[in-house]
Amino acid sequence: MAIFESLLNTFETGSGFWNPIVWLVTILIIFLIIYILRGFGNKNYKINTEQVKPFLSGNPEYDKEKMHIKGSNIYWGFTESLKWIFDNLNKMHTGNTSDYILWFVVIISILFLVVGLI
Amino acid sequence: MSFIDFLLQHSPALIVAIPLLGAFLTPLISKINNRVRNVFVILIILITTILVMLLASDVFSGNIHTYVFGSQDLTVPLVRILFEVDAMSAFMAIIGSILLLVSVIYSWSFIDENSGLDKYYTLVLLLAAGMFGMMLTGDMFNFFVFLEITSIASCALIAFWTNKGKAVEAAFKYIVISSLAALFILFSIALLYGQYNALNIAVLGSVIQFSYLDKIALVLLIAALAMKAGIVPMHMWLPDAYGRAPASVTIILIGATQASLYGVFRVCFTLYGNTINLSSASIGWIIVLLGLITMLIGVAMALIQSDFKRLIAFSAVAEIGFIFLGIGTGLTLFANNQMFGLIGTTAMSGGIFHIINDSLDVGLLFLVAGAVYYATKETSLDKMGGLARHMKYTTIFFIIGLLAISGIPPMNGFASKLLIYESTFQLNPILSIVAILSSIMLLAVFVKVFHSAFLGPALPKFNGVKEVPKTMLFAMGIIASIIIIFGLFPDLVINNIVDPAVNALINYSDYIREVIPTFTGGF
Amino acid sequence: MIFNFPFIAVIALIIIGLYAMVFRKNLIKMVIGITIIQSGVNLFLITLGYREGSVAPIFTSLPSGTEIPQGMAFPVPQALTLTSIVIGVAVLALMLSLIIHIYRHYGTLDVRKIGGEK
Amino acid sequence: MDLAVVSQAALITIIGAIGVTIFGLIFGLFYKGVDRKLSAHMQGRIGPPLKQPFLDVIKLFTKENIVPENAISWVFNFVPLIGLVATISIILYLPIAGFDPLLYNKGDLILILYLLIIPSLSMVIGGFSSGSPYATIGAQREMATMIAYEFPLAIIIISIAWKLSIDGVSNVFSLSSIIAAPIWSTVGPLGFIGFIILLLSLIIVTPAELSKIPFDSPEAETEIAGGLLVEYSGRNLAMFYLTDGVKTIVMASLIVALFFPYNLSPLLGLESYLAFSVDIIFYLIKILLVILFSVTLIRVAIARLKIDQIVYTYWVPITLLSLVGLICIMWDQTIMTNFGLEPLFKMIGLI
Repeated sequence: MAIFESLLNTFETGSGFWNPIVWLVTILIIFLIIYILRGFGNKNYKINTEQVKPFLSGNPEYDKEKMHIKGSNIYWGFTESLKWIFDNLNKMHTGNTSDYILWFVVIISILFLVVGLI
Repeated sequence: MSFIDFLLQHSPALIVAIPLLGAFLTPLISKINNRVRNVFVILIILITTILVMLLASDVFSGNIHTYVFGSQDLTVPLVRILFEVDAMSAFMAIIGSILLLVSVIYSWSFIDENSGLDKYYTLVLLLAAGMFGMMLTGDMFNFFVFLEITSIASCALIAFWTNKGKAVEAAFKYIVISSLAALFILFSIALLYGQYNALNIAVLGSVIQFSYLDKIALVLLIAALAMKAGIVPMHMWLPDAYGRAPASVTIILIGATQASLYGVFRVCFTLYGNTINLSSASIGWIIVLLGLITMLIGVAMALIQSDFKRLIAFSAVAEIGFIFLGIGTGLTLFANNQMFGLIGTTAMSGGIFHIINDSLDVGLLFLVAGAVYYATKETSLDKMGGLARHMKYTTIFFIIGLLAISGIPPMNGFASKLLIYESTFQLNPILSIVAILSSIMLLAVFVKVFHSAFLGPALPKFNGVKEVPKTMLFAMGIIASIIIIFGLFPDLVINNIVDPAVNALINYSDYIREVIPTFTGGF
Repeated sequence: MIFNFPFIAVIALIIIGLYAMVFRKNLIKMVIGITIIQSGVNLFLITLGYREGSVAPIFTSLPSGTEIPQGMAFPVPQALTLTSIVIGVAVLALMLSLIIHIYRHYGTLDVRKIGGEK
Repeated sequence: MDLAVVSQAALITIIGAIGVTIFGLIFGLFYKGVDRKLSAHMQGRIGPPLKQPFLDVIKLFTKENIVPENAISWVFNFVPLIGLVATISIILYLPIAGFDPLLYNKGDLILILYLLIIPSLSMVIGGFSSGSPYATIGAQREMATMIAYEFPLAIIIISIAWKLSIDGVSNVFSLSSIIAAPIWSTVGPLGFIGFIILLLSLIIVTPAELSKIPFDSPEAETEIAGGLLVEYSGRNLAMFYLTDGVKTIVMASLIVALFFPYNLSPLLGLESYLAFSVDIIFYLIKILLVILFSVTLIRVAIARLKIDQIVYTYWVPITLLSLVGLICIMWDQTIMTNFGLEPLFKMIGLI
């Protein structure tokens, strides 16, 4: 029993709580209710008809390769509005070994400054 | 004395010696048969893992183990090497052993079609020996030697696919950075040795003065070890190396990186423990700030990557930022007893808990990336798509990794991040805000991967793709189940594994007193 | 003053090595830079163990009349240096072999041209 | 901890979970109806009847549940459920109608912050998994919006917790301590301004959290035809529809709990059942007001922003605004407690 009790313990951080087991139990109950509710819905559709084609506002469907939006194009809006940050970051990552060492020297000098040696 | 006690007594030596011996036996064994060799390597790592667990369970109950190589007469100085295992070392060794075990199981199929596998396994075992040595040793010079062993073995493993130019290039960058860092570490060891005529961490810790030369040594040690741990802006070797190594090697490299991280904390808390009141505020804030920029830049760079493994590598950098933030907060408040009791210990247990969570989450994701590479021979996210149709189990493991790394409840990442958020905000609210933001951006990073690799229409070129072999799924399953267990029972993990490690870091005087019983500093 | 010369040499060697690693664009020259730093660190270790007017700490072939611990140079740094040299040779061999591979793949040894990974 | 206590706690949890589900679904749809009615009146239309959202759900349940051929069917069908379930589970951690949260010592504000991500995340993954370019564009916009508004949201939550921790409240992230020690009670004038600014930012964050105009570019009917929901139909779409309703209540309750945790019954001196009913009605009115200001008014008044404008809005003006709020609160502590109001006025030169 003692082991079971310790499994149910709430995880306390000193400013908050988190009890995964209780959350899991409630999630399961709610899931069950919603699942039953969802079961009342209509579950049929017509396979292999026009229905299952993607909706493209009436445009023809291209081949699958072109229909898949590639990884580099994701988050366009985000990278666009913070372009200056990402441009500078790209400039920082040169892939040049000398620069890697230069950064190391820079950090050492900053640390020297902070610790009060220079 | 029973056999278990005998094993326990000699385990610090055996944990390093067994992989080392195994490494040199592997080329011989592989003359027999490939299958026998694989079984042999898995067996070696399994025995080591069992020994680590045995040692750790004893260390967590409050004992510090020392193991003396050389003269047992402690009055004669400098004619011995000491292994000293406290809870922090044992904690790190557990992480290392889990990663190694998973890696060798995964390698069985993953690396199978390559040639030169006897050398591969030899290097893996050498890397294991070096890694465990770094974690268990109590001697500064010994630490340097094991660091170099780890670097050399990792470098050779990163360049394992020598037919790819980028892998060789990444290995070259890695070895240049590592040897430079190691030389600076050696230089600072020499600085300490010249002043105190000692190499043992505990002995040095008992007499250290924080003089001018000590400050130089501290700065060089922290900078060099932070570079080995991949702290921004000295992280740039890490995505190259992680991204180009085979996935089964990358997961061990995580362990090697964590060993350097362990070095940073050992230096800050134990080696300079006696002068921690002088150093804690400045060094602590440096570590916190480095952690912050590590998180932000790591995650921002991850967002714009298009190579699967490189992307995960950048998020691994970001995760290390969380660890630095947590432990740096603890270090900053170390001199302030009241605040430290209130939030410092929480922040530190968050940081230390995150070490194990980070290595599991990132490790799982790297294994998934390796599985995708194994099945499709693609690493660029721009060329993938629709793989969830063909690789259902891999997709599920990826989802677990995605949720865990971005700290969505109820995965393990959430528990440690909760500890970090709910303690660092009292030092300064900005710290928690940046941490929450980076965590959300990590989610965005991996949702992008989820879409571009696994979701989307069925691409004709991947029609023949099949699920990866069972050993690889098994290896991923081990990590995934540990992630879920840690996520569901965070309280148990904190009480039984993390808190002893935190206390070992805080009570540095215990570590010193184990070697010098007359030491009276500390609390 | 004369006894500080080795330490000045150590600092000079390390800075020359770092300079070579940051500003030389040839990979071999960068590796030479590492070797120079390594020599500096080794020199530092050896200097630490030297006592004025002492002899090499070879126990069986000491000149007659040597005071046993005080007349010898301190042996531990020499052991450390030996280890460090051995490791250095291994690292050097590894780096040079990697450079051979890099040259095969890229046809150049210019550090700016082998990078390129953003 | 004996068996009786455990079973009692389990019973409370189970009944609570069921009750919360019913409450969330019904009131979520009800407030959706109210919102539609109000916005129609603001635009000079009559608008649909209040029960329209219920009819919509019933209609969706009778429609065919199409799974497109490009979709990964198990992900496609599973995520709407997860989104709804996670959203409903948040209500368990929120103070409803002035009562302590049902699981008051089992979860905290950061948990709510993370659980609020799950419905958006499920919509994003649902959109991605449907394999349509429109849905993909919508989903990636939703994710970008999420990163954008999470920055000010984190500032708001951490500021409140920081203020409470300075006041010496224990368990500052727990919602029961937050409603027990309302933030307005201990602030000075500068802190008051700070909290007003934070409240303002939270009200601007809410429409994005709920993907409402002007921050609904993920769905943008006129441009990408419903965005991440374009391939969804039938009962799966109904799940998302319900999620939206429940999430509105959750966000409104969160704002109420953080900024207006007051009850009417202590003021009127009421007791027992009368007090409960007054509190419940007062709570429903508070929610209505929050929805009116943060959802209805904003969505009627402002046109849709582009996605890069959304990100810019949240990361630059709103974040700076919330940071100003945070700085006000922090200065409130140092300046007001160390110097008081009078020296401050002297310092400025008023006296």
